[in-house]
Amino acid sequence: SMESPFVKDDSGEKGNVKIGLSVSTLNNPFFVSLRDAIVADAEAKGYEIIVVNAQDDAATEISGIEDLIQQNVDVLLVNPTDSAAVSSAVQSANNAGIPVVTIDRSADNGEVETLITSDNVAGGEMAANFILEQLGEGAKVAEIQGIAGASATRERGEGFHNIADEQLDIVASQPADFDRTKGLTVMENTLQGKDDIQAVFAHNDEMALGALEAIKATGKDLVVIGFDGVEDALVSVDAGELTATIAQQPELMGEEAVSTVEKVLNGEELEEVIKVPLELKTK
Amino acid sequence: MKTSKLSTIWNKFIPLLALVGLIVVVTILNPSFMDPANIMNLLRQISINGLIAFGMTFVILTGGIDLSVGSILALTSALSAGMMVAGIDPILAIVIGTLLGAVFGALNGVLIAKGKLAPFIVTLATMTIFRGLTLVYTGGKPITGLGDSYAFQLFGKGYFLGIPVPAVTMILAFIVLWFMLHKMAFGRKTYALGGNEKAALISGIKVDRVKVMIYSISGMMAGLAGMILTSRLNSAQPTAGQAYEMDAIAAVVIGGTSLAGGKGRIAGTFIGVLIIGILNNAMNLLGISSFYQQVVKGVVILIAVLLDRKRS
Amino acid sequence: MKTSKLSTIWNKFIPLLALVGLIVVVTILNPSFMDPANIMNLLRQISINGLIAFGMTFVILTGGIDLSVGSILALTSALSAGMMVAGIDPILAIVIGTLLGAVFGALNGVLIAKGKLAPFIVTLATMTIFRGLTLVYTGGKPITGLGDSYAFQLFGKGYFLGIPVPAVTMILAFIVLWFMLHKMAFGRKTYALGGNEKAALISGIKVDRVKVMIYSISGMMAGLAGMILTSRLNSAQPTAGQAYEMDAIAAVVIGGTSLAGGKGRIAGTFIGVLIIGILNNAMNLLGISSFYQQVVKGVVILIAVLLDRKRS
Amino acid sequence: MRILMENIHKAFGANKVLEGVNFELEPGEIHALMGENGAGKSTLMNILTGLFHQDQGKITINEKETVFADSKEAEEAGLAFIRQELNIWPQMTVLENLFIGREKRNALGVLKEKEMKALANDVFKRLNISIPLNKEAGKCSVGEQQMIEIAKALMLDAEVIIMDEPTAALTDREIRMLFQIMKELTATGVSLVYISHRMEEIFEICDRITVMRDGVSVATSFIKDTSFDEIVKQMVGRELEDRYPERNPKYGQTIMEVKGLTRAGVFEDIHFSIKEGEILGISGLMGAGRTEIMRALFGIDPYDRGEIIMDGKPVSIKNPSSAAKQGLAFITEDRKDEGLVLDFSIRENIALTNLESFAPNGMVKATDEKQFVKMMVERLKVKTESQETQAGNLSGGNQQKVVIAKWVGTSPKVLIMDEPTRGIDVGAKREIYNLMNELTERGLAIIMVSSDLPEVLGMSDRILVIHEGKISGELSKEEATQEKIMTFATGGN
Ligand SMILES: Nc1ncnc2c1ncn2[C@@H]1O[C@H](COP(=O)(O)OP(=O)(O)OP(=O)(O)O)[C@@H](O)[C@H]1O
Ligand SMILES: Nc1ncnc2c1ncn2[C@@H]1O[C@H](COP(=O)(O)OP(=O)(O)OP(=O)(O)O)[C@@H](O)[C@H]1O
Ligand SMILES: [Mg+2]
Ligand SMILES: [Mg+2]
Repeated sequence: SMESPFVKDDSGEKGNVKIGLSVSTLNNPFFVSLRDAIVADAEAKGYEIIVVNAQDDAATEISGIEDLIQQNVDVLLVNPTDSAAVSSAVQSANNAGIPVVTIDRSADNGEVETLITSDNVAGGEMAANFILEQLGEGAKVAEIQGIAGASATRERGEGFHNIADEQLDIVASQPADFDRTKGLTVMENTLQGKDDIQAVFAHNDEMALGALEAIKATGKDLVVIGFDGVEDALVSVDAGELTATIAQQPELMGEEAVSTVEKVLNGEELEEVIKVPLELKTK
Repeated sequence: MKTSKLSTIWNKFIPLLALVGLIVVVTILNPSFMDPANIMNLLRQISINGLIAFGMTFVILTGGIDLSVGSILALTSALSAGMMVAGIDPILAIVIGTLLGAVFGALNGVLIAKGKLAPFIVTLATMTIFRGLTLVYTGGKPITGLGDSYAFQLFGKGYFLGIPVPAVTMILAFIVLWFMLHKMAFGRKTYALGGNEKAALISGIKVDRVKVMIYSISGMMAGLAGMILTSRLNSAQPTAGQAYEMDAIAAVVIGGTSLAGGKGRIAGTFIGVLIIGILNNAMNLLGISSFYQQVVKGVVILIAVLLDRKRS
Repeated sequence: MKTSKLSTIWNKFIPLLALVGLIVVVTILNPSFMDPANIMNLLRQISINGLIAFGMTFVILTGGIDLSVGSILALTSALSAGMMVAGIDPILAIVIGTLLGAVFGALNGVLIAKGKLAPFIVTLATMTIFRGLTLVYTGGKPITGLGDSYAFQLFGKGYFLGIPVPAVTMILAFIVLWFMLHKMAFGRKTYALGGNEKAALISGIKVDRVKVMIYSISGMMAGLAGMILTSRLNSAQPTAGQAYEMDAIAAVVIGGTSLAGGKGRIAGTFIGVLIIGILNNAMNLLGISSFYQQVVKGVVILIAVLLDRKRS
Repeated sequence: MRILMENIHKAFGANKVLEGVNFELEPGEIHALMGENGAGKSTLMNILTGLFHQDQGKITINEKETVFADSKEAEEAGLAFIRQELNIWPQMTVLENLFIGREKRNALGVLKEKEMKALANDVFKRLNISIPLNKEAGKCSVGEQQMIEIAKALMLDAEVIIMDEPTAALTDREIRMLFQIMKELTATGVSLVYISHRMEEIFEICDRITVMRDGVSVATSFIKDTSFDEIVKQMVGRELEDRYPERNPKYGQTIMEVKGLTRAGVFEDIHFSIKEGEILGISGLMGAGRTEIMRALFGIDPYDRGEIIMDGKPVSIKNPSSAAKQGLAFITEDRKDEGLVLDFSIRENIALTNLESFAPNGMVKATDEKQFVKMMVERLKVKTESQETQAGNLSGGNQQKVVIAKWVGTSPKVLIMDEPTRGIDVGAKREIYNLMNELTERGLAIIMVSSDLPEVLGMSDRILVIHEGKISGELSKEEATQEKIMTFATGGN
């Protein structure tokens, strides 16, 4: 059968609210900031919070969520590694009667109270548009992609290509796995192959900062755009090195997540998607 | 000579004692660990590592290693998901996917046996190749829309007599493999190969064939694990299974099997799988920060193998 | 019998021939590969894998393996960056960071030698532990604001007589290690240990001490690589160095060193490092899709070791 | 150097190996140490040279009580040990092997290659051997490897040299050379401990003998005051019949024929046939290629040309498995490396070649297996508490019996035995000879490769002599003598 004979009885003592948070990874400063924001806000509100880390692995994610369900959390905040893969875990939570809020990515199946997200596709479009503004049509750009197959890679790439395929000239597209070191070497090699590049769009700030080091070494001055708005990137933008970053606002997302928890507990109606604005940060 | 027999029996129980100790400690720290629901959780969670580790036991017993299991898992998962999307019966797709795992494993085996290459380097290369092929096949995107065949859903998420189906699958695989290893000529050959390959060859054992078989088993178990994961995730993830080889190897070694080959038991591997699974589960239950979790896990592996070492 | 001498000499050149062949093919496909600027690029890019692989050569020659190098790199990078932020002189921090690498390596060595444990499992555990400690220390975030000491910048990004400083560092390390391995008693002991550990012990070689030394060298090279990376990135990344052990091991094996120990040359490793580096660089230059890159890399590793195997 | 070992006791776990051994060594003497396999000879010498430490008892060197912390310390004190188990690094060169652990180097640890080369050349000249210094040691024959070990010990300029079965892998020519050098050494005051199972050698070269039995030293006497029979009696505790059993072979039909077997550069045009019930001895100098021929016959190594005919039908042998199917069995010269799985029990080792018969459908029938192994263990008189004893824990002779048992159990038609009694004591040897007799009486054919000339003469019905990969002569039992064999073996005729 599809039902576990051991149904969790959630008639446990009320009073202290317990939140479970599953983050996709903590190997990326953006998600670290997101976690920090959620934990800080939740604790400020007097909630207990338990965090599990999926380490970018869907199976680990499901296990972690099951472990949270086991601990009778009142609300689950899930930042999925992948929207298809997380579904069965969401369904398990549904079966246990625990409301689920997803962050950054949605779940394909199962009932979700709401999705709190920045619009990655829109962010990709913003980046392309910014390059258009700066350099005009037909500018030669390089795209540095994230981990192949990751949803952020797909969505940011999709948004970027929506505009850039028509109006820009994408001369190189290579993955650097959201990693600063790889961003550096990929950029070095790309510059070697094509020295007429005018702009670089990286799927996250880490890779953009790596690419920036490569570009600085050649003494060139290119338009470099990152994504996420992590602290390092913002500092770099202020210093006039990184041209721009499409900043997500993890603090805002965290705040939004915790207040959503409150609404869920109060039984309030929620919109299907809560969009946290992206912000183009330039000097 | 007389004491040694006693101590041999004692030794077999060291991993088991470690397991019991771990369970006691965890239960004291958080009694909800012993919840039937959590036990079922746990069993389901370990089933994937369990299957892979059982296959890996054969490989390690021959003194080899299989780093490609995670990639085989991802590739078979993608291929069978592709079949399901193309409309092939999900159960048939599961069977084919599992067999494809055996085929990929056999490829490892042939390269190792006929090419006379080190298993480490062959499976390191095929790990990269299978992962690359998975990405090429999926275009880097998850494959979804696998339909809603009840049987297929059951395979990863269902229950049989109250026990999660993946756990049942794992236990069945354990019984079959245990039997092969300890009651069949094939198992004897596996040990002989690991103990002294030259002597095994000269004794008329078809060493190459045994190797191909062994890597096929490992691949097949990875494929089977891939099928379970596909059902659990209701999709195929191109990045699935990364670094799974490490957990499997750790389980085998914690269970008392020597990396040098020739010595060890699959029952020990089961205990190793449980130890690692409980550790992961309990650290979540106890709310240990994920950064510290890594440190603890590494330390526990070290302690486990040190204890194991002491017994000889 | 007579051909054997000739073929022995010939054999030593197989990795070299593979390298030359690769260079010719790549240059034909994309002449800009031969640009002096790209060559300098390439040298800088391979320097990190080069350093790690040189240290790994010693480890593999003894029949061991070091999976923890990537984590040691990250941990030393984080610690030295922390020191710099705390105001310690960057050059001093680099020296301390490198030495800390040696200390972490020595820890591996002690566990392996005194605990009589398999290197694979020890370094698998410390890989997890060191990574966990890095994450704990950095809180999962990069460490930046390392100041702008010219010497420190030079270390990763500068040029010396037109050659990138990291490449110069790598070449110096190569010379020192080559000398240790081939001209000093320590090198002989390394080979002896890998060829026949029991006999080495009986011959009065202080096996434990040699092992600790060897893993210290490996750790130290990883630490040095970490320092270069810190300077190149102008920051310490908690996730730096993941899976670096695999590239290093591949380079060592492609260079003709046997994973069973006792046989191989550090010059071969250098060639292996170049082959892998050129492959990565060239596939980028040629714009090969990243999915296929993995497949190609795996296949090249297989071909390289198969060629190498043929020679015996 | 004067050495006195008194009342030495040593146990490994619960296994009491030495239980009160007395041994003394005077300067300039050659002192033989004899005893059955497992009597504790090697262990005693390992204790003397610091690898193990005694549980009880006293070692006095030059009137001073001494304990060496490790073997290196003993070496530095002037005790060299040529061990029974060769300490060879197969992948390193001969030169590197000669100096491992004692490289000549300067204060910084930098090697002095030239000096080492010169030293090595000197010692090789002295031993009258010509192995290229840059040859990989693994490519040397066992005999050559043994000579490397001897050279290593000589280079130490030790005052005491312990030789644990140095001649087991050597042929007559090298043995003569070795004895010559031993004589020279004693003349300069060096004393030697000589462990061997070859009685002739003891009487030829030694001054005194200590006999050990079951971990106790039973007697020490001057060679000139004792006799062959007396020593054997001290060793095995009873009288022993003749060393070689009487053979009354009854030949059946030709069971195996080999025609023109050739592998370029290794052996050429090997031609012979063997009948049921016959023992064909194969003799030759070390490195003559005898082992290589047998390996090719058994499908371990390939051959370029030639034909193997079994029972009148040409057969193709591609690997050991197909060789076994054709009724061949092969007892290799290196039982530890190629004959046994040391971690396996006696039962598992014996069953390994017979798995097909206990596991007709893949399932091992445990009772059949135990029964069969019990029978084999009894028939070959393997000394053991139980068939579950690990093979690695058996003495050399008993290990050899297990190897023989595993092949005899397959009921082969032709049994190839490569150095069947290497390193085996007189008592066990005799049992193996009896067994060979019994097997041939039942129609089995045996090809026996041996470097032990008395054994070849004592057991063979016919003798082939190999010289540099070619058959250089064939002798019937009647016409064979040591001299004739040596003439053929060295290429004369
Ligand atoms: N390291 C060890 N651990 C346990 N048992 C050992 C060890 N070394 C030797 N033995 C046992 O000690 C006994 C004596 O062995 P030893 O090698 O001294 O015999 P030996 O007289 O040299 O015999 P051989 O003539 O076969 O060489 C044997 O029973 C052997 O199994
Ligand atoms: N692994 C090897 N690689 C290359 N040459 C080898 C190898 N093993 C043996 N040889 C060479 O092959 C020749 C024949 O050796 P083989 O072992 O057959 O001699 P043998 O007559 O059996 O003498 P032994 O008494 O030493 O066993 C020798 O010249 C030897 O140096
Ligand atoms: Mg002995
Ligand atoms: Mg031989």
